[in-house]
Amino acid sequence: MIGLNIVALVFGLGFWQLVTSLGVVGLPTPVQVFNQAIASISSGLLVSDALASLARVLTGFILGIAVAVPVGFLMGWYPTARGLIEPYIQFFRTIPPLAIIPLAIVTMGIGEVPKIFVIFLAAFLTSVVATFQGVISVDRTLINAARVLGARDATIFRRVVIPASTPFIMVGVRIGLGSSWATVVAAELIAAQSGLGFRMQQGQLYYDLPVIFVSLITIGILGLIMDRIVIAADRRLTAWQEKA
Amino acid sequence: MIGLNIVALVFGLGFWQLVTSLGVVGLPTPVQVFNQAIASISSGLLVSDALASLARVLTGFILGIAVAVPVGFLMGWYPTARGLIEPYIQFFRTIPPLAIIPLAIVTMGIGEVPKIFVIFLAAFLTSVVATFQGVISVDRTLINAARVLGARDATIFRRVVIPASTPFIMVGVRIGLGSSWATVVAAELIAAQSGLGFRMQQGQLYYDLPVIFVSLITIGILGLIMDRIVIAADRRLTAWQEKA
Amino acid sequence: MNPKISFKDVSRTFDVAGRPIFKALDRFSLDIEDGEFITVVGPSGCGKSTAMNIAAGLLQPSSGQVVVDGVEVKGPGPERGVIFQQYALFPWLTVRENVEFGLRLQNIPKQKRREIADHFIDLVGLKDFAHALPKMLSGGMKQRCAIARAYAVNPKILLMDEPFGALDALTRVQLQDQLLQTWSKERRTVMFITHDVDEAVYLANRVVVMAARPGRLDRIIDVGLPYPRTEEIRLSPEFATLRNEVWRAVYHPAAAA
Amino acid sequence: MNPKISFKDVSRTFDVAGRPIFKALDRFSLDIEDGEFITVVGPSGCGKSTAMNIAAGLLQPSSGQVVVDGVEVKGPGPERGVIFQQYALFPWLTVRENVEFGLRLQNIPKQKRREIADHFIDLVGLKDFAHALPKMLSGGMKQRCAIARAYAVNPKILLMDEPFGALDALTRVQLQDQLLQTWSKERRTVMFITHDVDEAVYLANRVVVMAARPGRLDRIIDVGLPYPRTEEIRLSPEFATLRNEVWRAVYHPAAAA
Amino acid sequence: GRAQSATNISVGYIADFPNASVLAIADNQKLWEAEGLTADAKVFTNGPIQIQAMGAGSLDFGTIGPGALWLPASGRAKVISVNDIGFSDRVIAQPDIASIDQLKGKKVGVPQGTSGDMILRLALEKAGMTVNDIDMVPMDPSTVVAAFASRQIEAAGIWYPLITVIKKQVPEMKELAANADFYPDTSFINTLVARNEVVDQDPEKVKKFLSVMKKAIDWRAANLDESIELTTAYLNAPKEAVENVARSRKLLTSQELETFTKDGTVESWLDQFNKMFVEFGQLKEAMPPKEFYTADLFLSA
Ligand SMILES: Nc1ncnc2c1ncn2[C@@H]1O[C@H](COP(=O)(O)OP(=O)(O)OP(=O)(O)O)[C@@H](O)[C@H]1O
Ligand SMILES: Nc1ncnc2c1ncn2[C@@H]1O[C@H](COP(=O)(O)OP(=O)(O)OP(=O)(O)O)[C@@H](O)[C@H]1O
Ligand SMILES: [Mg+2]
Ligand SMILES: [Mg+2]
Repeated sequence: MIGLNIVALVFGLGFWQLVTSLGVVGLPTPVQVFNQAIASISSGLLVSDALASLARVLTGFILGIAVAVPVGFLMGWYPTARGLIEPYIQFFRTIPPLAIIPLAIVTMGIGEVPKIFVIFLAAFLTSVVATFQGVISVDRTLINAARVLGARDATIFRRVVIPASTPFIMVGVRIGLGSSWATVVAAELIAAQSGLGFRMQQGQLYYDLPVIFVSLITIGILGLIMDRIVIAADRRLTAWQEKA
Repeated sequence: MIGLNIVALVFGLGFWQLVTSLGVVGLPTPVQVFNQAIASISSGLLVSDALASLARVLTGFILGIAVAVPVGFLMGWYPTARGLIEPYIQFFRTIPPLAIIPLAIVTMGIGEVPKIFVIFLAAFLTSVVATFQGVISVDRTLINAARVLGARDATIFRRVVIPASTPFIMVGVRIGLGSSWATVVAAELIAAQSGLGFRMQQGQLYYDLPVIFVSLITIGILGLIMDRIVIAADRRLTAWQEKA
Repeated sequence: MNPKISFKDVSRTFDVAGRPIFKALDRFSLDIEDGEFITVVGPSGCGKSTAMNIAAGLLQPSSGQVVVDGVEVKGPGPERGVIFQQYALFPWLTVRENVEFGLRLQNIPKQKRREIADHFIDLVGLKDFAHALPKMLSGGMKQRCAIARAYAVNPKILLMDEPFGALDALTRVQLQDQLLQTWSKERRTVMFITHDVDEAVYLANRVVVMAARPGRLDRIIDVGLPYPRTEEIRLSPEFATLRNEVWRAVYHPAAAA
Repeated sequence: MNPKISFKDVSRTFDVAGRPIFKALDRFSLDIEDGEFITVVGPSGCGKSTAMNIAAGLLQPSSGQVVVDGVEVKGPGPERGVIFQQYALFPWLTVRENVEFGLRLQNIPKQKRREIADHFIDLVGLKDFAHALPKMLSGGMKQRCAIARAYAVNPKILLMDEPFGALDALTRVQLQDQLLQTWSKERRTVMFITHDVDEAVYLANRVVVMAARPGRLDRIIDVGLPYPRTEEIRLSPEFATLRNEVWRAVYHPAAAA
Repeated sequence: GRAQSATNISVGYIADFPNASVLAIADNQKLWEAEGLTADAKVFTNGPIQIQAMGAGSLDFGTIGPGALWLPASGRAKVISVNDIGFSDRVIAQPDIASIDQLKGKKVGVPQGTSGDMILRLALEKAGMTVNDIDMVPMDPSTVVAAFASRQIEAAGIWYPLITVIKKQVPEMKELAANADFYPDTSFINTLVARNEVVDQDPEKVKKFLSVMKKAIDWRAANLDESIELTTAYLNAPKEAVENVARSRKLLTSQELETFTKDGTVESWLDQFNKMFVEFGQLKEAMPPKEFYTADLFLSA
């Protein structure tokens, strides 16, 4: 798998080099971007930006998942909760993070809180749908089996619904992770002083494409690494499944 | 359920009215927004904007899902495909649509194509993860049952994997739908002449909060309606499931 | 003395869109005494599982009610152990964890829990598979795991839906005898569904014969044989007579009421 | 004449992390002649399903091979019909659609497909449930649907894993006789796993007895009884002798090789 | 060590030369300490977000470009000083277009509400046209670059340093209009703004801030090369880009600004913008400059 990943990577780089050296589009070449990356690393900016964004994404993302799982359960389990919560979730999912920002600034100022909140929202809104679907897809027989052994709702949630819907929750977690990273750029519009999204916007001010690309690629790589971690966790958590 | 939805709605409106009439935040009141909505409707702008955005979202969204399902299948079924495709999918999922736009313009011009492409990408990237997870979660016994009846990969895909992973695909579809709408604002940054996202940006330019709210709420409502349609489809498609 | 379990005119219909209402169970009435062993036989699809699920509190009757210990059944509870026709093991738990599931809920300390679980795992012959996940078990082994899980919580009432259906003959006989032993020792009340007429007669105080379309009680046959049941009894002419009687009852049912 | 199915030294191990390698099947060799009816018995977990899945092409042997019609099995095919121990119905298809599934793949025209499906649905007694989804069926009904589905594609080889396990006695006898009839009429080759010793003797040309730990072939018992098998044969002393022989073979196996 | 009586202020800025240079200089020349201020500088990507942050009470002062002037003009903040005058905005066109007249019916990309938008409108007006005569395509700044370079649009209202990037792709491009064409009647001023509450409740603070800014503005005018160095370091930005912008601007001294304030020039500039905003539809009615430009504070600082 890793081998194939590398093949894919090399192929992608080759394609990029080809396209840019033909000069068809005004993009920087891989070499230019690589040089910029070296420069950013040696100035220490890339590392501090990456750490700043990583901290925001991790916090927002973990909070988002942590809230989404119980809320998804409530919605899947209690029709009343579902009726009350779902319209809001559906509604806010269609609203772009950019539109949330003014509201976040008004209510939360310009510190770390609104930035993390915007990321939290992105992670939460995607994961909650997956968790909800997972909860309603749990095989009824397993729930019945737990109930006849004396389990109450809380236990069933923790010991049956969560493990049984892990594959669904994982979908939410993976998509939520992507959304979190994709949202960090918007979040760092809120008076960020460092961060990959912030740096990218600065690059946009001067249309400094190498800087933009270094930020984008760093975001991509960090996202990819976190995704691999999630997959590894998933593999451990769903080892019980008979997979195709 | 509808009853509860309405309760939730009324509650939300009440809260909004309360907050704004207390003047704690600089938001327009429901009444102001309602008046703006009436004005926008009677000027015909709201309808034409809604139609423009709807056309884009529908096209991008449907294309996204249509491509995501077979790609997710390829990834779930053939490890080679997975190794080659997955890094790109993971990578692009973390990249905000805003960063894609300049590239889309260079390669696709400023017509409808790049707008639809950005929405397509949002829908595709979220759905493909869900489909992939669905494919690898399909009960191996069912696949075996089809194979002993003489089914080849293509048939298994169409007649077993797709129906068996409908619950997962639905997660992708629902999240993808949200992303599509959330992306329409970014997409309409690309030289749009009308559309709800375009109108919202106009509103932002002039700090015309009622206009922004009317656009946001229209997006939310259209998203909600489409989501209800998806759910109704889901209910029909997964009636065979024993649900909790 | 009041019956332990009392089915009072229990009916259950299924409403499948586009077809006439289907009567899975029609005015089913039955009293099961405390400490009684009842077996239920009847053709496939006659409502045996339906009746049992209603008693377990997992299915709502369309009309009528089931009363257990004088209280109407509203939902499931650990005092009524259930073995499902389709096993229903938790696929993410090992055999031991499955068996310990019910014990955990009773807050039994770890050490004790372990002991009890190991006892029942051993009883059903899965000692070497305590750490195996369900997907690694054969059909019969899954069924045995489900049996151990139900036994472990030591319920006063056992509702068993074809619990020995997937077992080979020897294991089956062993588990039958094992079940009879604990039943008599600990005064349990058992409702046991089977499609094996031999098994029905061998285990029961009374055999309940059900008929299909609509699913209903057809007849109750008293098994006058003494406990403990032995191989000798199984080979006796009385046994053969009862067996034939049950067989005839199942396959030549009286016309629907 | 070459055997229809030939197991050649087939072994299968399962590698479960953290435990010694588990031998589910150890050097299993067996030739099944064309038109032969083989039943397989053995204690729960002795590798019956494993052997059958390898013959079906659904599981790779760790060593050895299975040869069907002179060709090594590399994967499943419609000429080998399989009935799974766990039914494996497509839950999103109705009974009729499930039965038609294999027929569609053979591009049989709609009208014809319908006819064939209805014939087999009727055969297993599910006529009134042709439009029901699997979740609406009782355990035995699901099993019957799986049987109809396998029969419908009319395979030359039938691999059946405890196909009548969940059926009541009458339905079972009916389906046994039905199976024997088409088997002799259409010259099928059948490998039939069961845990019912009576059934094993009643149906087979030869009974294959397997032993456990490691799963292996223990003995093959020739059933010299003539076809068609009747109730009379079932009650004959020869039948009783064979039954006892099989029973003894299963439960007092020779020591592992 | 921080002085005992130091007053904390928060200052927002955009990471370009005109907006950041004053802060870079104030830091480098230790001008804050001299006034007993401790400044917490926060970088933003645009003006309106700074005003939003002021609305939330998170920011005391900020620096905004001409495009955002309608926010103070609608009462959301106060202009406390002019910073400098920009000459970086252009109407540019593909090589085959020679004059504004030829834009008729052509696709012209413009980031709405920015100085690029304004210069386009001014240029059209001068040629006797309006935006209705062209096919105006609203897009954001980096999109304009991509779209122009790939010749998806025929012209654009945009500014340096983005035009530098475009020139690399389309060396033959034409500049059809520049800020200089409209100076001094219309001056694309960068301004310093303050939160309304700060102006109302703590004018002393504003004065202190202004006196630092005045010194920085003078220092900048006198030491342009060093200012560029300082700003480049302050922003971590590409030197070339900063330099190009810096040298294109008109850097006034505090002396000149005081004169312009006294003789009403500043107010007439603001008035000029007010008219534009009303024309564009951004404002229904603008407050008179007197009400949002605190000339007294500026003069007394
Ligand atoms: N969810 C359902 N929807 C519709 N019909 C159902 C449903 N569940 C059960 N039935 C019907 O009710 C009848 C009785 O089912 P039940 O499972 O009680 O049979 P059973 O006696 O246990 O049969 P078996 O011995 O085959 O397990 C069957 O005909 C079945 O089709
Ligand atoms: N995926 C697996 N991983 C580990 N062990 C397995 C796996 N599948 C089967 N086994 C083991 O292989 C052995 C044989 O299993 P198999 O299913 O062939 O038994 P069987 O003879 O069909 O039993 P039964 O009559 O209970 O169905 C069992 O001990 C089982 O635990
Ligand atoms: Mg049943
Ligand atoms: Mg088996």
